[in-house]
Amino acid sequence: MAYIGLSLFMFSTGVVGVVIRRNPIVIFMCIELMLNAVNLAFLSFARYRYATEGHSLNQAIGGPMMVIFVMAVAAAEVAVGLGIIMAIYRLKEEVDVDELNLLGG
Amino acid sequence: MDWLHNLSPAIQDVLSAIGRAILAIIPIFAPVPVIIWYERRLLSWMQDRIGPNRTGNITFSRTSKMVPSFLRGKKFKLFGLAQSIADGLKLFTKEDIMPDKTDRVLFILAPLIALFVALTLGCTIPFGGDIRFTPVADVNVGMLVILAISSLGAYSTVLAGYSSNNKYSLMGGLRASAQLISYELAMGIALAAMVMNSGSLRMTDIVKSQDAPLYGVVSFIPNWNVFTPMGFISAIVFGVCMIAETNRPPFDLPEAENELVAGYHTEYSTKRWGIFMMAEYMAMFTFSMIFATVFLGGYHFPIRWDVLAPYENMYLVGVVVMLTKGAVGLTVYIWVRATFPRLRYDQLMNLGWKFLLPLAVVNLMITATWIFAAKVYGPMAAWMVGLVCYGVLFIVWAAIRHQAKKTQPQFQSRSVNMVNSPRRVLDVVPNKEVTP
Amino acid sequence: MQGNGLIWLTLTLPVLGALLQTLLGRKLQDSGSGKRLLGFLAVIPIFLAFVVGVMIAKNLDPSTSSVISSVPWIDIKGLSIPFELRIDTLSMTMVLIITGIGALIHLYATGYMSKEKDYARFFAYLNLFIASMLILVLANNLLLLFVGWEGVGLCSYLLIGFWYEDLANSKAANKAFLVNRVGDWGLTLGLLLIIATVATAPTGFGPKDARLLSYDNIFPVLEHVLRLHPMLATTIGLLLFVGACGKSAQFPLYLWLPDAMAGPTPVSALIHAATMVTSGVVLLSRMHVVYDLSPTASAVVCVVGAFTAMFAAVIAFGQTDIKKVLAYSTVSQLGFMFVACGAGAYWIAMFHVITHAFFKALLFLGSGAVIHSMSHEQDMRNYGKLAKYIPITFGTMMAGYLAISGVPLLSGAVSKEKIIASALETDLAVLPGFNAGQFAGWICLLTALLTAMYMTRMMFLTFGGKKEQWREIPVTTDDHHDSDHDGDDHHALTADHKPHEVPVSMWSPLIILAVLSLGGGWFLDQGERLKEWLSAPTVGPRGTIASVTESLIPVSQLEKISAAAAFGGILLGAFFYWKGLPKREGWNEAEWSPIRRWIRNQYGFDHAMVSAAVDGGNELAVLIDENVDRGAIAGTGVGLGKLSEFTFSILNRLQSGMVRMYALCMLAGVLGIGLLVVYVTMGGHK
Amino acid sequence: MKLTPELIIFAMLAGPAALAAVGVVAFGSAIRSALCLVFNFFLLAFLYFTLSMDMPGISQIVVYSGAIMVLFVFVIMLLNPKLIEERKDLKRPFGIAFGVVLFGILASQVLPVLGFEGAKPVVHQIGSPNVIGDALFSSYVFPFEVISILLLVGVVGSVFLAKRRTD
Repeated sequence: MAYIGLSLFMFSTGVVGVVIRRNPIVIFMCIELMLNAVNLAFLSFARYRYATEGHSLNQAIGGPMMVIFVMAVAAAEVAVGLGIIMAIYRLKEEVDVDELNLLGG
Repeated sequence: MDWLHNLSPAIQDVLSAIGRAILAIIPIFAPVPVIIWYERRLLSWMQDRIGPNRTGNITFSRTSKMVPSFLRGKKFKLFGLAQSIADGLKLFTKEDIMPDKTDRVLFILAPLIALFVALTLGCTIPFGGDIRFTPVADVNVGMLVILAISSLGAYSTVLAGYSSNNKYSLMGGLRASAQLISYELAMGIALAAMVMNSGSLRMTDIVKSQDAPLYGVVSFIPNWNVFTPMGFISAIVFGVCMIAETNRPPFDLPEAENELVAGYHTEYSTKRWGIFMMAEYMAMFTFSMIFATVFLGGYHFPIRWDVLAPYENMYLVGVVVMLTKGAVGLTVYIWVRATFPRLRYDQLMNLGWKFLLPLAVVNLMITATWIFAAKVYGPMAAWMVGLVCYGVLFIVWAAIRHQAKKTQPQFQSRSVNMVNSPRRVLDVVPNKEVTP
Repeated sequence: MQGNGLIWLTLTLPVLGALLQTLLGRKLQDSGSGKRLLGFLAVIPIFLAFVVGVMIAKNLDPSTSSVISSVPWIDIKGLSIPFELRIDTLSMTMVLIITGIGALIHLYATGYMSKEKDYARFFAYLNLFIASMLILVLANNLLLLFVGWEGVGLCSYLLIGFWYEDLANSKAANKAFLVNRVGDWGLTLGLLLIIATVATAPTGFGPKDARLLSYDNIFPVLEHVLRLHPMLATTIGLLLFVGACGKSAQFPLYLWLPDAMAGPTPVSALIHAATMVTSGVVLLSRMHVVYDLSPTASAVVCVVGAFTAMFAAVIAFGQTDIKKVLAYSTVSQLGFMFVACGAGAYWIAMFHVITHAFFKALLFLGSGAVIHSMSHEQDMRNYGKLAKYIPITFGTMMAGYLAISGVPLLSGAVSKEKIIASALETDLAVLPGFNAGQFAGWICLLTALLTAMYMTRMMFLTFGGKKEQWREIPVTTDDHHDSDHDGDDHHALTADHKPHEVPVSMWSPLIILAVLSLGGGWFLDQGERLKEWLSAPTVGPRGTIASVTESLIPVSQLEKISAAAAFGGILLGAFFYWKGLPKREGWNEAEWSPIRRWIRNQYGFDHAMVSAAVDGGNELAVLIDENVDRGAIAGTGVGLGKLSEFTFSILNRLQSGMVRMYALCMLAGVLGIGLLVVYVTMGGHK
Repeated sequence: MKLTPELIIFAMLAGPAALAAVGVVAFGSAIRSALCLVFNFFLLAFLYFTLSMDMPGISQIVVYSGAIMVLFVFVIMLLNPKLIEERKDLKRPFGIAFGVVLFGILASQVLPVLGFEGAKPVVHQIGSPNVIGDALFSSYVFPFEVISILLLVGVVGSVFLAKRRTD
């Protein structure tokens, strides 16, 4: 399954990106990359696994529906996430993830 | 032609894809010089001047023996049509200058993206009643393809602005992206109303749905969307958004020459600048044809001859009609450019967010109500309900306007925040004057 | 007959009226002629709706019911709840009452409220109320009924609190709303239970199409399922009855109704006498399938009804406010209706709804006329010998009084006697070992006597007596709800006040209602007209029929006995109150007999309920806050916090705030688990 | 493995897509990463088309390429991200190694079991707007409504975040 292979590759790349990059925007983009990898997996499963004989339309439609919802969630997430990054930038004049340790109590 | 059929199906597919791509590009690409000439002439005419009318005129010598006798002394007027070609030649032969400290890859990429968008934008527009005249693909999400491609157009201006490493360019790019995002919404919603009206995202279906008798009554006039109330409002919204999407006056803030030199393409010259210009004109033409497809009945003639007297379908007539409608759209573009002054930035945003978007949304809701009423109670009730809705909409709008006029002062003042506010300095100076 | 589309007209006219009032009101209500126009615009839609209702009812075949459905409402795949109306004799009866009585009361209100500032708002609410009530009775599915139910509650809230600037009125409105919430809780649960029952009905009996909640779909299903599960029937029945108790002011949820007299008198007449309070009866009649299959629920309905009737009738003796007497009388009469419902004689309950609408609207409007002529003084201790000042009001109120007291052949007597008869010989509300119906019947008979008595008391205190009380006794203002608000035209009662007859717009409805009160019951009873008219929608399947015990009195004798009760009550009343206000019921309440004071305060029930609910709730909250919240939970929390603080002060080192470090650690964890999975699968292969 | 046209098209799309994915992580400048990501999403959309998922594909372009990534680019331009230079630290080799191991584990576990290429696809048209719209408003109506509320919350949240404090 080449599609799944690509999906896995994109996912792993996204994970690596999240770990090794320092720019929060890039990290964010890597998360988007992971989401898309998952989307691709959903769609290929829907096409080749559930849109086959012996499955109903209801089973097959789950994949595309999930993709649509993931996209909507991603849109909301980006709107808020970028807003947060902007707010932090305005507050601290820097956006380096390693310099931002607000999480540490 | 037999050898074509003898090829393997895969190669046939590839060939047909190439053919379709050419079919899609040619009618958009070829008229560009003519469009530029047309704009300059029309603009001149509107501004009571002459415009380019000489370039390309050929006058043969009266006396030279080199000229064949029947041509001697003849003068061929091209009305300046060759001006665009001359300009193009000039642009492509000038010295290519790329400023230092630019992001080279992006600098080169930006005009290409613009060109890509302009060329692929029209890929789902049907030019005639036959599948052959729908270049590339008549996909079932045709309308969305248009929205998708046109939303990519933001990258060209943004990247051009960013990569130029120039303050004005950057501001132009920022303005462009904000403007495109703002007007994209209203445009999408205006189109959504029409999609609901036709019941399909497929462009050919949308065209077909406009071939019905007008209001279901007048059989020889087609029921173009622009004739229906919701279509009319959508057409207005879409028309405005269309002008804004192509960065044409009065929405040309990204390249406002008296503020930003030339905006995002300040640093561009020669071929790349030419590509930007070409892309702009192609986008204009394509958007005009999209407008024609969605609101003006596509390739259909304004009178339904087939109802009056049945005849053979001639698809080429459809192509001519389509291009004519595109030309009409262009004329409106130029007319608007000649008429309206450029908007201020806040006016631009107010128009987009506070007028067009609500109007489009309300229009969408009324369209939904209309369709629902038509399905449940029949067309007459739908008309009644719809017109009442529009009446209420107008009254509410008038009331809000009235109220706003009452509460707002007649002359609006606005404060401009500068980067280094001189206010601090001003605060200090009078004190110094007073204290000694 | 496939529906009569005219019904939409009935429904839209009041809505239109409300819209007109809202839109035009502010402009028009400032001038006198504008008010007249507004009044006209308020009355005409209701009157037209009544005319349309009559037209529909005339062509209606009593044995059929038709569903008018053309507006989809909630319409998603698999569930469709259309905005559909049901025309049958039950709903049309209610429509006629609502619009007919409503039109009269609107007419009356144009006179009564003519000095009011917020004229248009009042009529907008009133029209809206009519519309909601029409939705309630005409609804063909439970959800739409619920919409009407809540709409009625809302309008009632708005109208009770019409003079919202007065704190007492706002409080009364709040109370009505809150008490109704309790009822709505029951109704909601009942509806959900019905939905659950229908949705999970065994195959073959499930609804045929997606209109899951429509009456025509659920009734056969309910009948089938509930016959198999009597406990379910009882549960649903009791839950619905809680809802009905809320709206129809049955014990213990009657509390809001007397307080609701704070609203303007036409509101009291329309909402709290003629229409809204009957919605509980309508609900029970509509859902009679449930009660028919549950003797327990029916018995509960019967007993609660009878208890309420008796309970409220006694309280009425302690009241000095003329409207409160009528309010408790309403509660009491509603108890009668519920007795009939519990006895399974729904058509009789509806009969009493009709006759009660006639005479109670009349009495309320009449009392409004009295109040109007007495400068908005409501305390009966300030009345006396009013008959000679306001003869038309007196005459019409006499008619209503005789009707409610049960003088034979008048409308009240006919329906009340039928109720008692039905209760005595019921086979439905009979539990093993306890014939609830018979018990209720006897109580009702006693209550009939009491009814005649307290009504006599009210009439004598108001119109009879020896003295014109307001000339002698200083006016107090403590019980002064229906009062003036914008002042100038509403004088306080003074010693030289001269009562004046009310204007024609006010006494003409009184006369019509008086005629109806006198002859309506007899007319409807002739040849069992109403019974045949209502038989189709209210007769359903019966559950297990318990053995009927012989009644002490043969029912044939009942006519005489109830007539005797009525006359006995009147005579007793006359005996006590012939001279008007007795000394021991005077202004000084300390001189009252303790029992009467106790009764006046509703046996302290209202007070107890309020203090239990409000103060008790408050104290409970404080108690929980102090002991549980701050003591146990917060203590535990603090202890745990200390513990974890200590523990994690050690682990704190790891928490650097470096997000990417966290991500790396997470990834390491994932890898660990992944490797574990790999190991396990490999092991599985081996 | 037989070289079918489908496979060629897939390779033409997937190869650049994978490269672009690597580019997102590898490029030093944020805007190039963003462009790579746009490219990746664009190709993904075409991959969706090859799966005959028209509607998700085109929404992919509209939502991701057209809206989300424009926002990213916009923010990158606003923040002028050259402030951050990527320093090399210990996380980089660890991250890359972990990523490779993750891919290895996942691939070794997932790919061998995927044996469903034999089953014949039946035409459900599951990617067409009609079918998706139908499902969205019938079986998925509740998630749909929840998503709409989520988007509303997102809008409100971002407006709140972007609002200038006026204290």
